[in-house]
Amino acid sequence: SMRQQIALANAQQMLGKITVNCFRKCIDRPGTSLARAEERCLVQCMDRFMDSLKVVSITYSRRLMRETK
Amino acid sequence: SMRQQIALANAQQMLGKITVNCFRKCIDRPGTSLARAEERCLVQCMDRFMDSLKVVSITYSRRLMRETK
Amino acid sequence: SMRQQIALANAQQMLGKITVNCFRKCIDRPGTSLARAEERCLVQCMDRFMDSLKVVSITYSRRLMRETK
Amino acid sequence: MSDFENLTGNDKELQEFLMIEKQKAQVNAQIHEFNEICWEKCIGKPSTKLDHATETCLSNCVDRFIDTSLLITQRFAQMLQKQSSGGM
Amino acid sequence: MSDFENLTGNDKELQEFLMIEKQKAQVNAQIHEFNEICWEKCIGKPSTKLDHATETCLSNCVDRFIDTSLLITQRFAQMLQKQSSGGM
Amino acid sequence: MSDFENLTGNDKELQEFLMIEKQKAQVNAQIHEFNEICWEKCIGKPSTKLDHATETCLSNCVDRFIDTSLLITQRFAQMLQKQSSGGM
Repeated sequence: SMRQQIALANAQQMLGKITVNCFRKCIDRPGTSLARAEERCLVQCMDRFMDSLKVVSITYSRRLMRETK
Repeated sequence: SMRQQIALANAQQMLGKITVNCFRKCIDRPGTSLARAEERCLVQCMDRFMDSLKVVSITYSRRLMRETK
Repeated sequence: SMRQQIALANAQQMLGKITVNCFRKCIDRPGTSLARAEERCLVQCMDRFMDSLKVVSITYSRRLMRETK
Repeated sequence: MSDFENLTGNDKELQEFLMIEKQKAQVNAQIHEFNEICWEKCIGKPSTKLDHATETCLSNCVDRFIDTSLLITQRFAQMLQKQSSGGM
Repeated sequence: MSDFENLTGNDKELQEFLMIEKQKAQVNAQIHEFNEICWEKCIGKPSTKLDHATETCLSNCVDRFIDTSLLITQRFAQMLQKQSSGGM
Repeated sequence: MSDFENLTGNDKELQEFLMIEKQKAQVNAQIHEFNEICWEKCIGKPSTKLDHATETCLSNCVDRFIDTSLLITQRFAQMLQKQSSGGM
């Protein structure tokens, strides 16, 4: 359905942003495979990115409500 | 009118760029409200950004004229 | 032809990226004309950028083949 | 005739659906823009938990960014006004 | 009739052409994105030759970036699965 | 007939208007791109006035950026030429 297509596009956009931002933060000199420490960093980075999106969304909607009151 | 819509869109684009660039330059650690010094910095930054746009536009149009002569 | 238009658009996109990236790398304080050393740097930078694009393309297509096998 | 009304009804529904989706997309793009900027300001090396200081920084960052946007828009409106009244 | 078939034939050809061009454009955009990221990671001041270490860095960078993308997509799929099974 | 001519006239006007607006939009986008790059090169902490050195830096920056763009486009054209003549 159209709704699903939109949700999928949103998820892909978010995953793309996570990939770019976390690759930049976690991979200093790219080696012949992902090191353990790099994988751990990527997983943490992904979790923090999604936490951050949540905080940002909540703050923004709170503000939108205050401004339109 | 269409002309006004275009002018509005241009102004919004410029204001968006000023906001992002000046926020980056002036707000180091965001606090519970804009500090006086931060506001001053933002206002100056906005003025310099618009000065800069003017210098860039003039230089560019001068160059365009020289190149097409 | 359409094919030529696409090729032209691709070349223009690439040249735009080279210009931005190499200007950033090679021109520290812009002077009244391009200095010899700056020109040399720009030419080298352009060559390295195209080398880099080649390595990236080859690695990516190798990977695409491996993943779709 | 009733078919035509039906079509018009569906068209309205579709238009409404598209308008709401467009608004949602704008809010979504806005959230991603805020997150890009505030992630850069507030997050160093990612750690095992989002600590309280970072959460406060993110939340303040969004609010101060909106303040900044309002400040700049207001000042621009004032400049336009001064210009047009000065031109009289 | 034969004219119509012809038109349909041309339409199919055109559609195929456009689809292939769209795919090529996506691959092209992807290559430019990789190059942007890996250029930043691997290239300092440009030198007279692409030395072996830089070439290895670029090649590893593309592969590790794709690994990162796969890792993150997989983890997201797992999170969705856990969520939907936890909601049962 | 005269109505038709009128319509065509309006269409031409509209097309011309759109073409000019498109060109203006391109120049505008160009100016914003230059400003983005030269702001980064020339402006540190914003001060109370655009001093002379900064103004010179901005103006030189635009001109040197255009020089760079021309240099790179020329070199690319030469490379294409050498390739096609070498392939004969």
